[in-house]
Amino acid sequence: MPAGLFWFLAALSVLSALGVVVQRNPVHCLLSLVLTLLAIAVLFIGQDAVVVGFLQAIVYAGAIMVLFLFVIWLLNLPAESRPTGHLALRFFGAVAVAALMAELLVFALPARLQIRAAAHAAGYGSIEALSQTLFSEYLIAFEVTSVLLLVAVIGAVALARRTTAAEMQERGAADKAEIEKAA
Amino acid sequence: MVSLSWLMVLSAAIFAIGVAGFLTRRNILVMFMSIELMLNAVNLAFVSLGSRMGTMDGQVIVFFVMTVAAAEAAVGLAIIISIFRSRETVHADDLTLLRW
Amino acid sequence: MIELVVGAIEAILMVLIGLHLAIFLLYFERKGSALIQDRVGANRAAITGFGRKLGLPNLGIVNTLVADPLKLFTKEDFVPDGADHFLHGLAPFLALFPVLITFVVIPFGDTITVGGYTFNLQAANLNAAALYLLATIGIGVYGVALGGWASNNRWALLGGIRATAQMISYEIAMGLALVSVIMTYGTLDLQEMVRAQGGVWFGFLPRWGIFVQPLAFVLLLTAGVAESKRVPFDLPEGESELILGYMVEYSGGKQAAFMFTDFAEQALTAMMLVTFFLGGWQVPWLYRDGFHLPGGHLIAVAPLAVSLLGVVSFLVKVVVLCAFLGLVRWTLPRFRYDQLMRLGWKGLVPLGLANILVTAFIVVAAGGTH
Amino acid sequence: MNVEFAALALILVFPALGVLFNMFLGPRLGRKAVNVAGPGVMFLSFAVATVAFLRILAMPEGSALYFTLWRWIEAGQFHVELGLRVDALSAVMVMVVTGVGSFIHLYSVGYMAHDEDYARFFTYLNLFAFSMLILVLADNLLMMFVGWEGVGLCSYLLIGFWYTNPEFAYNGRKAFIVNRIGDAGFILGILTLLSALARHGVWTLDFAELKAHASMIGPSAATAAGLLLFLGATGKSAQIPLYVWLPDAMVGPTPVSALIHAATMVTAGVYMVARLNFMYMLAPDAMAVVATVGALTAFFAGTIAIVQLDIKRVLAYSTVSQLGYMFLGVGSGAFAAGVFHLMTHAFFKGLLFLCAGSVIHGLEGEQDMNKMGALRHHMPITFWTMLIATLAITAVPGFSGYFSKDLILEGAYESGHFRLWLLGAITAGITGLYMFRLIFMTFFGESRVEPDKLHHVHESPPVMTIPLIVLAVLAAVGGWVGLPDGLLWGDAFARFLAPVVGDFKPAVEASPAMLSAVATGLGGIGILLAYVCYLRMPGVPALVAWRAKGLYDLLLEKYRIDELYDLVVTRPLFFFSNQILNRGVDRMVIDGAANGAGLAVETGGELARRVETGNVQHYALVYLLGAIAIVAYYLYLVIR
Repeated sequence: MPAGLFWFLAALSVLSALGVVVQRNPVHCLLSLVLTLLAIAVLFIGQDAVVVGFLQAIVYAGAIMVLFLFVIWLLNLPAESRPTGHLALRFFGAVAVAALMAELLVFALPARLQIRAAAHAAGYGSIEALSQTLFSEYLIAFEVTSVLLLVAVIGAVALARRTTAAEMQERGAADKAEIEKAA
Repeated sequence: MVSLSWLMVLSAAIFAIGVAGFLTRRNILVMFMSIELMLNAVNLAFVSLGSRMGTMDGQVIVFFVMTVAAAEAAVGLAIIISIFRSRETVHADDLTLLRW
Repeated sequence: MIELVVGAIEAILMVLIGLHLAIFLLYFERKGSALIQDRVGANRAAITGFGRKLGLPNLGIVNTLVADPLKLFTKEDFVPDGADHFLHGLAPFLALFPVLITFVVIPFGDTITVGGYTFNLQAANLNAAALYLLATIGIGVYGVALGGWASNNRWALLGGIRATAQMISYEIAMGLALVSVIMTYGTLDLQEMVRAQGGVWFGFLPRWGIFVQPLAFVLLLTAGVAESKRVPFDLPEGESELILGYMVEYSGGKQAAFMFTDFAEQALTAMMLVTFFLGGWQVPWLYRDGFHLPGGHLIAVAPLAVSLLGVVSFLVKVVVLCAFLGLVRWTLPRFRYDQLMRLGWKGLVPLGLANILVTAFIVVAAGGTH
Repeated sequence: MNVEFAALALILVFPALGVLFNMFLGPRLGRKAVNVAGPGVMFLSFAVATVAFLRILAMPEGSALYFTLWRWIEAGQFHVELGLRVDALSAVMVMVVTGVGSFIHLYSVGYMAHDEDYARFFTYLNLFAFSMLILVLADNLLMMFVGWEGVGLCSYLLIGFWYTNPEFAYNGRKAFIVNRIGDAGFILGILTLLSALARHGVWTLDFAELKAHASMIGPSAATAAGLLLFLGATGKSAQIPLYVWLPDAMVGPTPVSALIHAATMVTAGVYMVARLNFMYMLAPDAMAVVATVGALTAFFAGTIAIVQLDIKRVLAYSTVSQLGYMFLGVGSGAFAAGVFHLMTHAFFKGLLFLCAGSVIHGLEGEQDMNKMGALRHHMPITFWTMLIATLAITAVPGFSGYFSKDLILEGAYESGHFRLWLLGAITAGITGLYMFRLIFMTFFGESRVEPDKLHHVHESPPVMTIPLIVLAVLAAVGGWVGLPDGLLWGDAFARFLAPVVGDFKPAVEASPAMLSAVATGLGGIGILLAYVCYLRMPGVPALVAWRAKGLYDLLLEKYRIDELYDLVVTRPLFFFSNQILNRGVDRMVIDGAANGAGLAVETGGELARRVETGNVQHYALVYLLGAIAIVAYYLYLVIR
């Protein structure tokens, strides 16, 4: 990928990521996050990971983030009055983050990344290549993931669905019985 | 051709930002978003290394990360909703019921 | 270098095509509806009775193509109190932009050779164009959603929520339909798909996708209409209960942008349908060297002419389809929201999955795509 | 020769089924079902036992039936099979247990007819039969011990059957605890034996193998093991010093007294000694102890029996006394005689108890002989059968007791224990005295029955009297299997057992006729005495009691053995437990440790819980620190 594009995307992603962290209004945070995701998606495509890049745009930006948006609306969240009150937390957090960053940078040093650059085979990053890998050596993981998704759906419904009045009543009755039993 | 190092640095930076966000924001939703940031930073690292090594594995893993992220978002948001229903707040330091 | 220039030109051309289609739809909105409802329709604005001097009937072309935009763009741009100014301004273009950039991957013609140069009549020849389509459409949601949210207005927010829910719901149906199509052609490249639709079966039947994937066609058609939030899926606007929904707080150019988005999406839907199912720029029985009529005899045509014929056929198909969509828009009544969702989740999605399954079986039975 | 005979398992299975049936279904299905099932299973296993017995008879002598269920314990070279074995000795025992047991079960149907808890009763009774059969069928010491404990448990359960009466429950516990003491000895005996053999690399508890390797045991080990095992026997078979529980055990239902505390369980000790004869032969000292204890027990118990007024207590002491006889027999090497007396005693003593039960039943639970008398007209069958049993126990020639007791005394004399023989002979007289005292006080003289009970004194129902008759026949003729040598078939019983318990080798010459004449004569004197004192001139006993008051009270209070134990054992034990163990060890050391631990944990928790702020972000921070540490470690790995 051309260097100029990379630097542009890098700046964009970092800035928008910062935006996620610093902005008060959840919706703005969300938009910054979407921007970051898209920038990263383009970074993927720039490295021949075309399919994954588009998937990132479709699934992440197009679906998951919309879900976030819905929740924000549903809870009708106001802009955050103040960041977390724990100054100690913020201080130590900052220190710890700096430390982590430093460590990771050491890893990122060119001297440390002695990875022999391999040429991309024809169709690298194409949907065929992805599918070949996915359905051959990662098949089990794939199936498990499908089950995971199913479970997640069920769990989400079970958690978020509003309990009906009848259920409320019988639950209350059960609690009363509990209390009486205890008493 | 951009050197791998810079990609790594970028990914590290985004990850750190995500961590910072998770540690300092009070709004659970935003903390959640910070988690997504971290995930994406890692994804970026995966794809970069994978493309450098010319293997598909990195991308496959990213694929899985996305799926898991989707599941996680669904359940996590559901939890947030039910929390909000019972506690009328999504501020992390108001949700300290599980304490001494 | 020259390819880049040409590519840019093609892109602009394509976008313009899209816009003009949108405008055509706007016109059809006015006059076509009048036709259907047995009204005269827009016929006031005429440039100093120019047409009438010539004794022509006033088709209202002027006021739809000129007066309406003029009026819209000269209206006051009003931002409600307490609205999020930045997002309120951003939203319409966030909605319009993705649609416009989507046009560039639609192939509107075969490769054409002019003066030794060979150009692919497709602005951006992405090898994962189908995914690109889905991606851009997915991003398109945000414009509407934020438009609704940023207006600081209950109706607008409701409209936005409706729109968002509807669009992501039907994106799934659309995606599934596309998956089956992709499986049939075994490629993500639209140009390839169109090429695959050349030739005939049984000597006369064009190899169009619609004959292979009729169900997918219906699915994509429905989903497309729903994506473009047109009747019978225009609940987000829902004049009767939400007074234009997410657009309620918009006026002037921004609203024009929103409306354009809808029309452009409709045009896009038409293009997609044409590309996937109606043989894109393919002309029945027309090959490189000319027409091979079912009878068997050949009418020779010059290569350049062939290419241009392709472009023309593409445009014709698209226009016809747009007209059809407009027809739909003025004939069907509006759904209720639960009906909409039920149709999307319990109707299209299962059908799409079943279609994928069947397609997969057939593809495998036919020995795979490679 | 040994033959595998799978049906042996059935002998155990039937009572086990009975237990399950009565326990789970009995209360639901009601009295009829239980009345059928309870005795039914016993008769079934009696049938199987008979088959086995007949096969034994058919086979050449010295042969045995065996059936190994499965390997129970395996530890290195040591292993124990759940094996059943029926040779001559255990055949006799099985016949006695199942046979007498069956009829007593049958009798119980009538006796418990008015009790609400019949299901529980028959559950326990079947369980007892099951355990007892394990005991006698076992082919190794450990399994025998299982049965040994099982019968102990059942005896406890049945003594305290009417547990609502605290005294009954107390007596149950007493029996149990006293037995524990003996059982401790039994276990130690087993271990001694095991270690003695293990020293020679023989790891076994199987009777056959033990017998085969008997020579390896060595006299000292044999003596130790013999004495320890005999301690167990004294517990189970109520010998000095552990006999105190048996008289108190009489508070249980009478069929229980008959079955457990007369016919079967209490004879387990005798059976054990006979079973291990080969070992006791190696330990003359142990044998002497056994014989002596037996003789003394016989004598003292007899003397106590004279003054008792409770009809069942009299029988209880007489049981103790008779058991003493048996031990005298086995102790002086006449194992066959001991087992023979065991068998006959099972017949007549079981019968005596059943008759006593019948009397008590007729008098609605009256046990005091002062409130009886002249019952022979009211309950003739009971009277006659009881008379037969009494004649048997007092060794009147021709009745079963005569033959067995003579053999024992003869054995005692001929083995050189002259004093013990004398004691036994005197006891024979005493036996006559107290038994006929019982008869006379119960069935003769003028009625002392309380008037309100008098009019509905009645003979027991057939279901009770039939067992009486059957046992009466056995009590009468049961002894004829062991006639004196030379007479008809001679001592067939001893010949039958010889392969298992060996022949009796007299050390001193004596004329059997002479000995039996002496014993019988003494018995006659005893009877005469009883006749005089309790029919002719009833004033005499009171006079004697008044004159020899000290002796009388001593007897009445059973030589104050209970008080002695209380003083020597119980009180010190209580003192030690309470002062040292409870106050000292338990409260201070153990409770202190426990509370201390709890306190430490609590305070620790108090401090540690402060970490749990409940704020996710704090946790996240710690988490992050951990991550940093891990990355740092990898960094170190990379850079190094």
